[in-house]
Amino acid sequence: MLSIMGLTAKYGKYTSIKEVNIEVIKGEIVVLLGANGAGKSTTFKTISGLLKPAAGEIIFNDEQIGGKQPDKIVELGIVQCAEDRKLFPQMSVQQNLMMGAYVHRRNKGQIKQSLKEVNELFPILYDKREDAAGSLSGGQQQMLAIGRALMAKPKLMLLDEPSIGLAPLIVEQMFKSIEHINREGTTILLAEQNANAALSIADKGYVYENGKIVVHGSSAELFSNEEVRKAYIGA
Amino acid sequence: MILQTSQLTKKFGGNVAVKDVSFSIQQGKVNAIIGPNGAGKSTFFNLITGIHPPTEGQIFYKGEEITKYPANKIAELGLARTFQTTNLFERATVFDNVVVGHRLRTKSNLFDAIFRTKRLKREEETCKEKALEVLDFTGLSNVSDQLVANISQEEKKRVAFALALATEPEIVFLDEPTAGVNPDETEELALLIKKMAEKGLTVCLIEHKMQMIMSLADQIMVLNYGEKIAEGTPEEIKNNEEVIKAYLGGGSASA
Amino acid sequence: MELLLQQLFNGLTIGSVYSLVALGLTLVYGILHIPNFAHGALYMVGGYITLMMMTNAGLHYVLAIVVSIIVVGLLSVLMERLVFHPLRDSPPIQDKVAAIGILLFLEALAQLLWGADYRQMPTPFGEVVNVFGLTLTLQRIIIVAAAIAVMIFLYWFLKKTFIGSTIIAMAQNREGAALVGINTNKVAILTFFIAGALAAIGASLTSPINLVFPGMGHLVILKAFVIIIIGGMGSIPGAILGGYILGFTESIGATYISSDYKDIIAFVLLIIILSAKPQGIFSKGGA
Amino acid sequence: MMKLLNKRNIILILILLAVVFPFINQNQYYLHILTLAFIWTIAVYGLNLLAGFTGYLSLAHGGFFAIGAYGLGLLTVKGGLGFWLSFLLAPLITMAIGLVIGLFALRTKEHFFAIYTLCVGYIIYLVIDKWESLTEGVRGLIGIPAPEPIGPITFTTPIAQYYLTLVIFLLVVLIIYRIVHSLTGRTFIAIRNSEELALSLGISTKKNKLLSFVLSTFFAGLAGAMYAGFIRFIGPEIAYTTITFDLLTYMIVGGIGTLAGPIVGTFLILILSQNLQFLQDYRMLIFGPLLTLLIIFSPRGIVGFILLHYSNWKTKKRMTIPKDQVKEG
Amino acid sequence: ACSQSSGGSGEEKVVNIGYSGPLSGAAAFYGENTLNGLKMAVDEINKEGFEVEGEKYKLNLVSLDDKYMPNETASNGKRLVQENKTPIIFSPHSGGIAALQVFNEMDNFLIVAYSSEPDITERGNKLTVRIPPSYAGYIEPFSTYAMDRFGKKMAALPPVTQYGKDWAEAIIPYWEENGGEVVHQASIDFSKDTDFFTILTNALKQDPDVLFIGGASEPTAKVAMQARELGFDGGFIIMDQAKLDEMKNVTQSYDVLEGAVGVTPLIHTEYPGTAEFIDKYRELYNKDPGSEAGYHYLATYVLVEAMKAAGNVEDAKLIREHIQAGLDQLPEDKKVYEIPSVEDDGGFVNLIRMATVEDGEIVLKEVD
Ligand SMILES: Nc1ncnc2c1ncn2[C@@H]1O[C@H](COP(=O)(O)OP(=O)(O)OP(=O)(O)O)[C@@H](O)[C@H]1O
Ligand SMILES: Nc1ncnc2c1ncn2[C@@H]1O[C@H](COP(=O)(O)OP(=O)(O)OP(=O)(O)O)[C@@H](O)[C@H]1O
Ligand SMILES: [Mg+2]
Ligand SMILES: [Mg+2]
Repeated sequence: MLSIMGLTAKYGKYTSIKEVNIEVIKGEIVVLLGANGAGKSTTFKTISGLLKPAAGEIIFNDEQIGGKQPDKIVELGIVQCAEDRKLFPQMSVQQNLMMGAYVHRRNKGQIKQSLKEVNELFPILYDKREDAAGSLSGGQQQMLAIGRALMAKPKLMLLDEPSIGLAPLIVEQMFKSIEHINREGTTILLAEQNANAALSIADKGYVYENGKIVVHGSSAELFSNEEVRKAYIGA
Repeated sequence: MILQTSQLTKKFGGNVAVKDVSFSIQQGKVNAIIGPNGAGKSTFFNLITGIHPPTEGQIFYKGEEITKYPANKIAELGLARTFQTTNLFERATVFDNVVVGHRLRTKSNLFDAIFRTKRLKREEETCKEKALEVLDFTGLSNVSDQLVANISQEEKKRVAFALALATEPEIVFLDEPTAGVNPDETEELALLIKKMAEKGLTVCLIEHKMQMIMSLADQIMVLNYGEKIAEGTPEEIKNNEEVIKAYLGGGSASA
Repeated sequence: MELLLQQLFNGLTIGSVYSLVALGLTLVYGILHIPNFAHGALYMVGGYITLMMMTNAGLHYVLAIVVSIIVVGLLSVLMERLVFHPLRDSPPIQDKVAAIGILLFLEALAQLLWGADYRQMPTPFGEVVNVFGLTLTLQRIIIVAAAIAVMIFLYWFLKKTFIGSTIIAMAQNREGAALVGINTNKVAILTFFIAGALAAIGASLTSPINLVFPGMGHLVILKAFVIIIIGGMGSIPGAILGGYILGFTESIGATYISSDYKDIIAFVLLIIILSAKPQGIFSKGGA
Repeated sequence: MMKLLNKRNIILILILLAVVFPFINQNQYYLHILTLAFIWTIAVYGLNLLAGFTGYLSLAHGGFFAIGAYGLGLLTVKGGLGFWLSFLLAPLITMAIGLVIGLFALRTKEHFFAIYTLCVGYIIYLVIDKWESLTEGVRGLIGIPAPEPIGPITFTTPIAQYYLTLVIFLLVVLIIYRIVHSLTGRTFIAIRNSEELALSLGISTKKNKLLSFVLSTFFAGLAGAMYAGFIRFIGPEIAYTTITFDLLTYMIVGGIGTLAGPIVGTFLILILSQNLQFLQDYRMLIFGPLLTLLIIFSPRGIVGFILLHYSNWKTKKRMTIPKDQVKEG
Repeated sequence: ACSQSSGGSGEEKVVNIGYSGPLSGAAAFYGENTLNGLKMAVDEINKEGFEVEGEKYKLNLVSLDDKYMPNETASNGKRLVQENKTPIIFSPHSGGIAALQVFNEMDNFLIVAYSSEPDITERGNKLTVRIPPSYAGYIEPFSTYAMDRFGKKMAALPPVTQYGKDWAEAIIPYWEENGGEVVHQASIDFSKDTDFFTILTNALKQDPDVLFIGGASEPTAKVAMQARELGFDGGFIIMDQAKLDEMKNVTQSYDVLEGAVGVTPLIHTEYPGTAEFIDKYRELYNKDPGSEAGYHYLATYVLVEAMKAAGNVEDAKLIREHIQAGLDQLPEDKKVYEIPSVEDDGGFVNLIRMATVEDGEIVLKEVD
């Protein structure tokens, strides 16, 4: 579904990721692991079009999307849920969700349906629907960010560290939700620090170090890889 | 019992972020605050450190009421803090970021600056020494002349610690000091926190990483919807029904 | 009583113009996050284009306004593309100075193209209308009515249409807007177009009661800043209300306090409001 | 070769140039322009201290400049005080007014502060313009005396005035340098960085912001007083917002938050605009776009641009030198 | 004073004449008009050149923009004197003139001032010449006419400029002394007011018979128009800055201005050289000249004659001393205005005339 080949991206002169290759097959959950600053978010930003690739190709469903505008990419069905959430702080929760469905703005019925689904997934969002997104706590905002991404009915969803700063109970729920979303038919590319939880729901994973992929394999393989265990899963 | 809050309440408009919280921070120990998102943990910190004035209730530090003190006065008394989102000066070096941390212990004023008095030179020296000391303590000596923009996330967290330590505090409040840091590095930060406590500092921290909290904390308070729902040792908290229901959950994801 | 009514109407007229200009300014503030000092120059160009269309091309007043809306809208878009877009990641002070550069340029250009003299803009709506002892001219009634219509339309557009809410969304988080599939470039262009159009409308409506000259933008722009601050930067209803508040304070102030000090009134009003509420009246106190 | 061109030597050469300039220059008009440039630079330094180092953009600066100028003008012309006493008092009066305004203005932040001060500046202008019994209104103040002689030194010739201004100017630069490089300066920068953080580090942001604000008004007032003593005729238009915008432009073009920026920006623009005079009314057609282009290509001004490339060059060099040999400058 | 030879022609020498006035900003239009008159005269004179002490000279006009700001005028003045060695500097605004007067005696240049502000000559500056008449002469005839024709109640709405204030301070006491009443007083700020209804509503509430207005012609015309819209049917006293013919361009006809009294527009003036000047000006600039152009045109010729009489093109003092001779020797066909003499303080003595609008026509009235 998505294949990334030899992708390099830079911030100014600084090369953040170098010759990255990733393959995502429809229906999978694929996880990107790596220390801070390893380049996970950069990869995401490049896929979603916020950053122009310096070299390499990004092919989505047989179409070259590297360097396209973010809105075109969303239209094609790739939606990113960013690390720092990027919500609309003064809009209400409900308005934020509605904006998530921007690409389907002509299909009122579908929007209504999606809204219902998101509210079922995260009931707290329904309770707070009139509140400004900026007044939510960190965890609630994260849910809203995921909810907003879901509203676009993506084929491929990019989740950048969805568990950051979340309470354990919520993290647990979050991963359940991700599995749920995946089962409903959304392919997922996930970046995580929480390797344990991530690998337990993922099909396969890639490990970043200093902007390069150093190890990749199925979840089971990565689980049993000593070095990966030591660095990302903890004792 | 170095710091106490008594029935502390904070309302934002109609929203009660912290409700009637009475809590004592034990001297020289690691005190942890946990709770679901939006429980009011950060707000609780903001109240104690004077960023927001409480709606009701009182705060006592070593027997002195500090409820209405401005943030800078509270810092002078020896309460330092870090923020949930690290804000540092990205275009300056680590060293330059930290030097100003000791400013509150100095007296130089404009006059000293213009005439470069002895006092200024002496105090600049102490600030620099202090900076070197805390950078050494936090293990940042090797990056001290790098721009903050160029160091890693974990190092940034350490710089935030260093800044707090440069104020020569007696208590440090750490708001999610390891958020967004991988397990390896989390452990190292935990060691640093331990080191701070061993040095005699009182630590008060907010975290979601249970493993770390359980091994680090001497005392834990749990907040939920702004209210204190439990307080006790890690053992007690781990087995507290209400806490499990509201926060911990039963699964294994709490790595 | 009659005096009061007449002055209220005068305040309404001038408030309508203020509101239109402030609206454009506040919209652009949302995108740029700076007060656009060049907005007054757009206002001035708006006046000239309408005038030129009427005198040189012989168009009817209304048609001339339409042309002016398009031209100034495009000019505003050009400004966004050439200057503000490249500057979008730099600190706000820089945009301010860049805007000053544009302002200087446009004023000099206007003087080069159209001369420095005062020009009179004729209007087909010159009749004087007397109702209930009030003296109104048709032009003034049109100013008020058109301004209100434009505002209602704009409010509806922003609140009720998806395209409109993209402007608001982008004002709050540019990248976030991109991530939900909004073409941020298009929205920026659209916003600047609307702002330019509003400036053109404001200028074209007012010019028949005043004159067209290179410095005419200064008349309204400083006050427009005051208005968007009073109204809370970026707030649409704030800009409208602020415009009318200022219009009324000026006319009432000139009548019952002193006409020599009526300009000070606006600024003192602002100082008082900001001293009491440092974020403006309508701002939502975000964390 | 590079050694000879270090910072200290460049500064010495520049000072030397400024000192000998009257002897190598035959055109007294340039002396006039340079004297003016020194005066404006002092005002820009004031603005830079607040906007560049403390992070608060004041748009009332033209107003404070005018208060300094009118302070001197009124004390000498109407108060009958001696020049030097008035010259001392004028900046102090400006500071006192600045203190009161700062107390209120600093409750606001960012754009609110900018527009608040814009309005303050405008009110200062209106007050000067309307309070005719004191300021003579639009007619302006005429008959401001030139600086009185100090002992045997007189200040009647353009050259004497040039040196007088130069001395004050160098003093101001020294003072600014010392402030910026002291703990006080670090405190300002910490506030610019993050007020919340500064506060929790025990820094009284209120006090320090006020200090920075008052200091900046002092330099504006000082420049204003020097200006009045130099031009010897002042009208309300020196309080107008265009003056503030000019100062702002000098600062931005030179480089905001840098020490050399105000000098570079002010001198460059003053000289440039003199040379564009032949274009007369249309010089803004060139100057406007030039200004905008500069900002697009180097947001931190000319000095920022040089610093950036200099530091790039230094880091490149550093990589080739063993690390322990590199010392902090 | 500079007498470099220009270009290759070797024969003629060049005298630089300085000008500092508003060429950009709000007053640019006014500045341009003044400069137009100057340029026209300079171009004409240069066709032939002029002879002083057997040497042939041409004029070179160096004009600098001061945006109407006195401090800029001061800088420009320094520059003109230092760089171009101009013995004469024209300045068309009182602030700039005052700024130049701070140093013109020391730097030895003659200010040719275009401003009817009496102060300019009253300060005792020895190197200043004021071209237009001081407005003091208009007070009495204007007041008498308006009071006789419309009545004793006046509302004074001068512009906020210094000039406007001075005028008001001169006319109001006179009006009251002669049995009139000033029922309302406020000033109009043309650089800040978008609409004049507010001010006029307040003024007309007092039922005045006469409105005292002024400022630049076009906005002044707007004020008159809006006063009519609000139902005012009295007369207008119009300050000398505004010209009736220019106001008519805005009002379309003189009907709106019925009963107005003001200075005589240049195009309705009939001195020996006026008609020719108007024709030439129209041809060159495609519009009617105002008095500021006419006076500058005339002043340039006067100066050239004065130089000839002084036998010197560089010494400001000498030239000043020979201004009277310049006036005496002014060729008939250059007499756009009739100026018999210059006073000791430097003011030109002008014959005062005024114009009124009666039955939709301009009617010229002799004064004394
Ligand atoms: N806007 C930016 N400008 C310059 N450099 C950047 C920028 N964003 C990221 N970088 C750099 O690019 C590198 C990769 O960063 P990236 O954010 O992709 O890492 P990550 O794997 O997502 O880390 P994290 O776990 O902290 O989210 C880092 O060295 C970082 O400093
Ligand atoms: N400045 C503020 N204005 C209004 N509401 C606020 C403000 N700060 C916090 N709140 C509200 O107070 C409540 C508690 O927020 P707080 O940030 O203290 O939670 P927290 O426990 O730190 O959560 P998290 O773990 O997600 O950081 C939330 O509902 C939040 O929306
Ligand atoms: Mg990341
Ligand atoms: Mg928190």
